[in-house]
Amino acid sequence: MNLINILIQTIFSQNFIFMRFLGLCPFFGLTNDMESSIGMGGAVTFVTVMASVVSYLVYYLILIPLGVEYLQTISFIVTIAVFVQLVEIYLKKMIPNLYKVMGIYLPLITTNCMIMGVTLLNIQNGYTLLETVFFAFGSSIGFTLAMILMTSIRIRLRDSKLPEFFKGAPIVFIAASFIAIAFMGLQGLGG
Amino acid sequence: MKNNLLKIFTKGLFIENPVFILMLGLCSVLAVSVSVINALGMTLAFTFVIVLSELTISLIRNWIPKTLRIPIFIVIIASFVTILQFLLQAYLPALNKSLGIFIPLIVVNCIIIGRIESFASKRPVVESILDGLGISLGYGIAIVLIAVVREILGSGSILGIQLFGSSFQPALMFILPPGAFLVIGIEIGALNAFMKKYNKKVCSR
Amino acid sequence: MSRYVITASPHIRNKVNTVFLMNTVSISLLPAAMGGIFIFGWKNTLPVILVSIVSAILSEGLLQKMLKMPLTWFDGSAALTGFLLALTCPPGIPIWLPVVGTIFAIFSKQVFGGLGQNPFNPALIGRAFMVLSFPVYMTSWMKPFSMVTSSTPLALYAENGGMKSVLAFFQGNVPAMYKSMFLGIRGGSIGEVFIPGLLLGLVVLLLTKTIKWQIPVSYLGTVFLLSWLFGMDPVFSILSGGVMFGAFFMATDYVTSPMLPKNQLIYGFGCGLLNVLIRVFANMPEGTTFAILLMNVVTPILDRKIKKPVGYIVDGAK
Amino acid sequence: MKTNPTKQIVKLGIILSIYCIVAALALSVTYSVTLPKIQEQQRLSTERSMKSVYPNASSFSVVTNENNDELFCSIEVESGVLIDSLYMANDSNSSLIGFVVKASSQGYGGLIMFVYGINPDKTIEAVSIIEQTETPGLGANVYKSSFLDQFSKKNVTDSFIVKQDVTPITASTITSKALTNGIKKSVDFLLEHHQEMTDEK
Repeated sequence: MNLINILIQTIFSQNFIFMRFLGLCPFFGLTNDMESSIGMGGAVTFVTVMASVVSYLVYYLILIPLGVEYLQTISFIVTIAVFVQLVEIYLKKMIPNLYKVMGIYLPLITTNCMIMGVTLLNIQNGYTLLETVFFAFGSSIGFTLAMILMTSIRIRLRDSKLPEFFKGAPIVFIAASFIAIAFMGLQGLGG
Repeated sequence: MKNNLLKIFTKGLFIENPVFILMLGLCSVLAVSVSVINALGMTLAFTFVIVLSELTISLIRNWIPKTLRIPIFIVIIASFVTILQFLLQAYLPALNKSLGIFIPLIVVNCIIIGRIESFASKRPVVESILDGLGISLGYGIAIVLIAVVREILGSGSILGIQLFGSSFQPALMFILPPGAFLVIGIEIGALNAFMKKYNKKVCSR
Repeated sequence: MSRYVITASPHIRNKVNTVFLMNTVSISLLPAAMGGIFIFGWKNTLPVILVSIVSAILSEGLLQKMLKMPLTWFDGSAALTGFLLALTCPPGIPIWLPVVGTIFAIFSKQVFGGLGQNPFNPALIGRAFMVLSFPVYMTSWMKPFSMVTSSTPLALYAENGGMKSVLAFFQGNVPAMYKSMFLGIRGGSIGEVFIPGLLLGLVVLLLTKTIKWQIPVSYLGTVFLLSWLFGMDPVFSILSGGVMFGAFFMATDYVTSPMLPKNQLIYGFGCGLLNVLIRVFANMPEGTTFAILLMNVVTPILDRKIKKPVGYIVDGAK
Repeated sequence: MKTNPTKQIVKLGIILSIYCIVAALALSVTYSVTLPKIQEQQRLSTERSMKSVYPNASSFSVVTNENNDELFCSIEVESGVLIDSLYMANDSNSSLIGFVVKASSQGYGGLIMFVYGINPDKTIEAVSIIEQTETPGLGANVYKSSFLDQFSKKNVTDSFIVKQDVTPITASTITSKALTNGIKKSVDFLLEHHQEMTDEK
């Protein structure tokens, strides 16, 4: 039950984009069309889940036994950077087709603050390994959902005659604000 | 020469403002702009990390192999962030608590790594420090401008001081997540409109 | 396939049509509004409604002027937004509240380029803004035919543990509960309580072909079935809160709901599903406003992805 | 000019390791310098919260059993209500003034962490909120004295029911219930399980 609550919270009531403000760069930069939002969502999901597991192991199997928990920030970011590099090399060699789809997003992912945020929150919330996986998966699904919803609105905006004042970035922020208003109604879902 | 240094310092304020114009590092900007105090604290933390990182990398820029530059940048930024965390926990625990996870997340702030990659890793020390200070000031201006509006409308106060009588009802939505998106959207719109007018004037002259 | 090119809905470019349409909806709201005025007393309701309408029209004019857009403040759409917003307010709220709410509502429409371009229902955005910003006022309800404050039946359900406490409120008498809920003898928003008036309004909308049956039917049907599933009295569920008002007047808004009948069924289902989920599991006792707003976000995907509507803009078609 | 790729990789590896070692060294030095200060701050914040309940107490000590193990450390009393720790508050003559309970309860927006004091005459001394993430302007008003003061001098055998003997915060029934319930449940648990506490009363 707890695991399902984690999923519901991370996807809806504690959505990383709309409620926690993590992972905003791709949210504003890559939501022009459905394909790239879903592509980015997929890449982020994969990396977040894997990076969470690896950093979880790093923390509990290396940092804690050595008594150097204070190296958390530095070791997590290095872990994520190395992991993204390895994924890139692996995909390029082994699954070139997938690489073609995901490749362009991978370099952007290292500095996606959602991934770093998720790995830190896993430790902060004292999750078990299984909870960590669910938390990472749920937050990435929530991220992907937010990307898709934003794209939905932006498709609509293409046909609109926007006032000069709000053209470009401002209207995207304001649309995000209105989606966030709608998401506020889901507060409390999942306990 | 002096003119050039001044230019490096001031370009981050408006023309290349990292938040309003380049739209980088938004996560922390939107999250901590609920109050002006938090905004100032975040700016302080950000300044500490970017100036020291730019300084260090500019100093050792000739000893960084090109292929390893990104990992080395990350290690250096992360070290300064961790030092910052220690200092905050030791001397400003309240600020550390209210900024929470957004302190360690300075590591992945795209502004810092962007400035290091494009500026500090190629330029001498003085210029890099000035660049860091200018960018921080631009970041600070943006985050404080957002926080001022959100705090006045959402809490009816500024820097924690109540501005209106008790009969004033603040619109709580402005300190909730939707308020952050709304305020930054309108402010960027206003800035665009202002810049346009200003540019036109410059042209006609 | 087709030579027609369709831009974003609605396809009302004709001014006379807009005025006609908006007035039909406004007229169909009258029975429910009059019911609310009768139940809560004119002093608590009429000022809210009038101020809301006037302030909506004025803010539309002002915003259009400021944004240098063509002035259309008398086409009835702003007035309708004000009217709808007022009917979703609790009776007896301070009079500045609908003013702030309508300004935000009209802003949410003009910011996207005005009528026909807005992805979100303006009245609902206005109401959501009021609920989030001034929750104390927006959750202080009034007992019918008196000035005493009371809870809504849904608030009883959410805060005091389910159907039990609702039934206890009506002394365990189920037919009496249905009867008073149907006639609107309960705490609630001005326009949502008087069910006969809402049904009359629905008939007017359907007869004048202003709306189609798909959204109201699938919305209410979903609410009925799902609340049954979650152990809520299904009749109580559709009679309570703003579900009927939302299903008839808010979810059916042309601009923010899908165009094709099949997508409208999906849309109505989504509204119902979210509405029940919010009521049963989330913090808010009522979820109509937020459920419809969430489905507003999905509307563009429904219209373009599930089935391309006839006349979907093909690149280069002109 | 071509270099041996293996040699190249080793060289890069060494360079990166040097950077990492220098960074780790710098961090451990800063850590050891700031550590006493950080611990001092943590101790201060715990003491400050306990002082807010018993301002006149001169020392606080964790309640332990015969083996010097801490009693009541992180015990879940019922779902959502957690007793974090139990302290004794003593005055300068080291005689007992009362007990301080540090506990948390699941509120509307997350955990509400609070402390409260129990006097030997089975009344609540004062309640103080340590940390909460309730909705700003609504549940977040839980820290206000207008709400918290009504618990002072309340007998622990009272019913503690919101809207009956506890007036809730305006439009925030869930938060009010969470705190009220958290106090009542933890106090009941302690009275039932802590011999020493019941003996002295």
